[in-house]
Amino acid sequence: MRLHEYQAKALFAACGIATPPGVVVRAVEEVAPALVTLATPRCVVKAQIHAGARGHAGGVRIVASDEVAAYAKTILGTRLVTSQTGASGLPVDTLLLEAPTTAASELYLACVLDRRAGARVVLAGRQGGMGIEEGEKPVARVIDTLRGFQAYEGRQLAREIGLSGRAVAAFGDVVSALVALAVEHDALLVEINPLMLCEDGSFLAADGKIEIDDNALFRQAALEALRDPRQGDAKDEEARERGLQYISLDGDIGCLVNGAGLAMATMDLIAQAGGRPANFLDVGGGTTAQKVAEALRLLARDPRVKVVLVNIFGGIVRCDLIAEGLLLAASSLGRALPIVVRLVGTREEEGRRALAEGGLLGDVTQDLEEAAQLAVRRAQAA
Amino acid sequence: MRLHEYQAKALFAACGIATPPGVVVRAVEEVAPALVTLATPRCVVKAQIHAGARGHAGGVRIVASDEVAAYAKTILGTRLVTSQTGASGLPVDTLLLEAPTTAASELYLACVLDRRAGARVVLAGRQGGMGIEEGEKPVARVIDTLRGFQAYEGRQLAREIGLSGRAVAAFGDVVSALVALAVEHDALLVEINPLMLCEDGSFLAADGKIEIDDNALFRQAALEALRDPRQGDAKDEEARERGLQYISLDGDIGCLVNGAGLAMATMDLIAQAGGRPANFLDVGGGTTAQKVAEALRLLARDPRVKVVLVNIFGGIVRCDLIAEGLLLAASSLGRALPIVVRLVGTREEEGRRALAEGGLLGDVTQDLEEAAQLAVRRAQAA
Amino acid sequence: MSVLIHKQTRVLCQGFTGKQGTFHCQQALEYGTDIVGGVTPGKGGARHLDRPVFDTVAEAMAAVQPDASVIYVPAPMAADAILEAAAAGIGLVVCITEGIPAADMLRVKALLPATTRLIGPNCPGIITSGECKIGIMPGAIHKPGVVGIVSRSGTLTYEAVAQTTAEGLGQTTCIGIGGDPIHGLGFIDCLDLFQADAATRGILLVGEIGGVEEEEAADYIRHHVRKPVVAYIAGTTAPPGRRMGHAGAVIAGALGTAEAKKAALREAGVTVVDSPARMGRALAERLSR
Amino acid sequence: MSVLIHKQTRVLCQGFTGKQGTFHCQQALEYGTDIVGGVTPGKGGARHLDRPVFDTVAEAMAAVQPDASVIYVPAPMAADAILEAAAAGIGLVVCITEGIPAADMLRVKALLPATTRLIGPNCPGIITSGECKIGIMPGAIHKPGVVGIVSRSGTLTYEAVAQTTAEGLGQTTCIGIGGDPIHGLGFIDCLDLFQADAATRGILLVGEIGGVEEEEAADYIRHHVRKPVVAYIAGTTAPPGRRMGHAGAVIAGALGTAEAKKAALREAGVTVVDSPARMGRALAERLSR
Repeated sequence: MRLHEYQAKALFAACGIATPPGVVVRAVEEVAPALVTLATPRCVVKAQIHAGARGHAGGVRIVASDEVAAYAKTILGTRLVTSQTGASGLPVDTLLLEAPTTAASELYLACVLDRRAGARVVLAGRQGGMGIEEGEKPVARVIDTLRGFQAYEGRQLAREIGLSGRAVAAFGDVVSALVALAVEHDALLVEINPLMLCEDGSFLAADGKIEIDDNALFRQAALEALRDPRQGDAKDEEARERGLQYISLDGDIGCLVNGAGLAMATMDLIAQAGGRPANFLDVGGGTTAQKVAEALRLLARDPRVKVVLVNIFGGIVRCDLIAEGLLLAASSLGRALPIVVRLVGTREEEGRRALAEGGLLGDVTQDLEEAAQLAVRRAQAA
Repeated sequence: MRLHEYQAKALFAACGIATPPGVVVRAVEEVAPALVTLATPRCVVKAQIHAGARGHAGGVRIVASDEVAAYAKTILGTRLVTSQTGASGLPVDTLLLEAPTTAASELYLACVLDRRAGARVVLAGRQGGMGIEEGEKPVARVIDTLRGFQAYEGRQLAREIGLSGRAVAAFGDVVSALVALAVEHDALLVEINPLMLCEDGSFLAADGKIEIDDNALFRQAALEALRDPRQGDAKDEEARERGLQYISLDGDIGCLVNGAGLAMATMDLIAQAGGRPANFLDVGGGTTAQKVAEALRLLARDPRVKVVLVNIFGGIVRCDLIAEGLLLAASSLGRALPIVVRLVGTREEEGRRALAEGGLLGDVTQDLEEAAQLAVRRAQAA
Repeated sequence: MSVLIHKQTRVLCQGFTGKQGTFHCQQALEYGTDIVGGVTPGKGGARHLDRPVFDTVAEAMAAVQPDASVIYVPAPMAADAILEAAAAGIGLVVCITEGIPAADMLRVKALLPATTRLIGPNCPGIITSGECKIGIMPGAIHKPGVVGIVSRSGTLTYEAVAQTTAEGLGQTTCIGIGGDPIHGLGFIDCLDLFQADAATRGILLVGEIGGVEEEEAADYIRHHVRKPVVAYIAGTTAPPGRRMGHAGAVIAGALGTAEAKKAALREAGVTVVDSPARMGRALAERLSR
Repeated sequence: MSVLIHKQTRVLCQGFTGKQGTFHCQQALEYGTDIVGGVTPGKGGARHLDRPVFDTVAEAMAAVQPDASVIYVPAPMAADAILEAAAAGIGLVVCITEGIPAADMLRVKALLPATTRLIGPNCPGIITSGECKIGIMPGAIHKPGVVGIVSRSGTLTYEAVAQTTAEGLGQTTCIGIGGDPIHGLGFIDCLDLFQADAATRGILLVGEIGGVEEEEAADYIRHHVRKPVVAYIAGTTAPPGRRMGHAGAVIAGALGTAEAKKAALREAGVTVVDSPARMGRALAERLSR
């Protein structure tokens, strides 16, 4: 689960990492009081969306304070498209207004869960900001899970990236706080970019990105409240609530598959056959007829979907139950939607028989590649 | 720093360890509303003092609810003497009223900082309550500081002390919570005795004792607020605030010493010479004239003190500064108080000369044993 | 021959009396797996599926000496279950549970003794065809044979199994290493086991986007594996930055793409198929050369 | 001869530019200690007491190769300073700081590599008479000689030193192990060092109430120490349950009383004096036998 910049900064501030003075507004009327609080002649207006590269896309702008309200009016309620959002962009419901800050230099700092190291890793770079991609690679330090991160390691990192004077201890404090934040909040990623080094050797987190481990939300109840469902695809969110793994894609062939690997493989096969999947959807290993029905209805509500490809390898899941779920939903989809079904594994005979008897209008096959090809043909024909 | 039972129970409850329903009252008028909340025909009234063995001393009593107010009136504002308080007892300012609970059995559970193991240790015993002293020894499990305490170890402990059924997992949960509490709050000791095993296999912390590491209070700000200075000797508390290490004892010879070891040794010497020290007082290694003066005034305000024995080995501390401090205070003690001074080490000549020139009325010697003997004689003569 | 488990492997189940544990242990028993007992705290002393139930793994260890343990404990307590099994001295722990917090798995990684091998979590388990099934895979599609299968995916593994069965090759052992970013046995561990197993003639590796384990496996194959290897990598069409179901299946920047993995494997002499329908056929061809 | 430190020992100071660090390093330099530099984060590159200042111990290690480090860092950061010194490879760390949280010291204990010896915290330090002074003890009372002194107390150690100097015995090395419950070198470590040191003819052990280290030392002496040992235990008259200044000086139940310690030491052949004024005399008598 991703947090907004303003949410990340609130967590930073709570653990002692300084952030620029800022106020959150969600409506134009909130701008005036916010500016009274900020008391700044010029103001940084930052659109709060779950994607980066906002600067280039006009999502971050410095304007004179008396122009903030007018600017907020133009951007609130719109969708911002950046190089990371996809074509439809993300809704701008919230703005973070900040007093501008000046920095001696901009650094990069992050704590990430590194699968290769099997540990958290601190990344610290002398060149932050938008130059992080091109600049020299950040220094990486693996955190021993049991030993933890020691304060002196933060000061060593400061020296390794060339800091001196007051910035040494100050940077050490920021790193220690960042690591503690990641550990305490089950964050897969905590990033400060840029981390501004001020003239007096202190630091300011000028931007922040936090990604929380979804699997740990059961013990991070306070963070669950920070979820902004509007930043995700509505169908993604609906699927999440129903326990389905769903990701919206750009094509027209709806996929209903059991297992994440098989779901990806199904997308690959559709592409190889010349088609485009509308989604990734994994109904899960221990799925039920009810869940399959809900998944089919979810796909049918997507107007882009011209055909649904059902690809099930029944292992623990019985094919007859899958058939039951499909039949449950197929009668009430509200529109004619071709369905291609590939149903193999446990009780596949019974499943296919049930589909036939239930009168499901669709192609049924046991062959994986043929199923994909059929779906592509149906989509092209539709 | 010790916490009261009701404070310990609040921490227990916050970390998921169940406690009996209870309400704190500090005045008789608070009893009636508390009883409304508790809604119990009989009520356990527990005097909140910083000492154990309250049961035998009448500090814990079960009374009918309509008699609680009358009983509270008799005990609030008194001093309770138990086998652990010393003769003057401790003030009863607070009562914890609880609904009585019944237990299938009473267990013992604690997490202590064990100096020998160099680690925290969990102690779990099948026999808790007042029988803990006589019963079979609790099972001890050393917690590896880096690995931490694993939940399954709590269940193993449950089995080791003979629990079965629902109590196994429930006990494991209590132990894990207890250890987490000790670690999070820098507790040197967290004890639940008795830990009541209920018929349904759940547990209730019927009494609780927590001792916080004074050295860690700088990072336990919330706990510092739980300090009850009235439970300590008033002079102890005053000394603590002035950065002096002071402990009240029963004798009549006031001791003013630098260094904890030497302070204990001074007490030992007084006892060997047939006298009784009125206190332990360590003015510290890096003491100042001001601190010495305050220490002397503190001793002089104790009416039991008939003579003061000053025993200083000047190392980093210069004897002339010690002398200055003594002279600073001696003129304004408000009463004639014999002072025996043993002053050796750095600048001892200058120190003794200053004392002589300053006209401090007292015996000055370099001999450790002679100083103690002189002090005892002066006390006997006073 | 086979790797890690066989007919004589004595299997314990943690989370034995729960719905998942019960169902899959029944299936495993039907397959012929020697399940010797189970653990459910609070139910010690009872019997379940005609096997003894214990409160702790330590007690089970003392009573029934399991060689392996399979874990169906819910995610919040699953890491603790893994550590309990390891502490009791069990040599092979198979964790089926999905949704374990990554931080818990970091701790497991750090605490797991060298004497305990972990498979999973978030995996179908491990099966030696016709001998011992530990996990949730459908037993019926497996046939004793010559292919060693190692996979990050669940159902896609079943495809691989079904195809090698259909080709008449059959399997020695099939290991699902799981889709989580922090997990136990990896591709290299399994390749090493299959290389050393006399009965395994060819290896099928099923990878997916995310991480660099396939690339590392390619490097290992080049230097240490002399048996034919066929691979399929799922997620060629997956968009970057999105988690494709598995917590570990995400392309981060230029890292973890299917193309990079395929290229690395091909360079190491692995036959990489672009279609998941052609894994079995490709291996049959390699083995018939 | 001496133990742990000598004329050639190169000493670093952590918390070098602070008030405590400055004062005691001046004293140590006057005593002849070879202080080679200091560490104060943020002051790297400066000079202090005519010695170089570094931001980190690692940098100091690379530049001036210290053998030992003395720590005057405030209590909240002191444990980190100890670990920094150890991580940089310093073999002897002397922590003077008092008031370190016990939990921090547990972590230090758990993390300290076997290659680093820790003295303290909450101790006066260590001094080899006439050669090297690391800590806050008054140098003037020390005279080169034959007695090894190990003590849990500060000023009481000075008594022991002054008495052995007055008796004409002098000292080889005097080690204050500190008054905290969780600390570095213990009595046994020091007894072992003194037993092995040819120049040390007799040992003076200054203990106090609390814990069982004196009892364990008694057991060790009985089996391993062949030199005369004299001991004094402070706190015979201390009331149980109260912390006597030192965090570690508390009698808990029947554990840690002065009487128990004295009895154990006497049984091990140690001459235990009841008066702190008689430590030097008693050792002189033992040595003249």
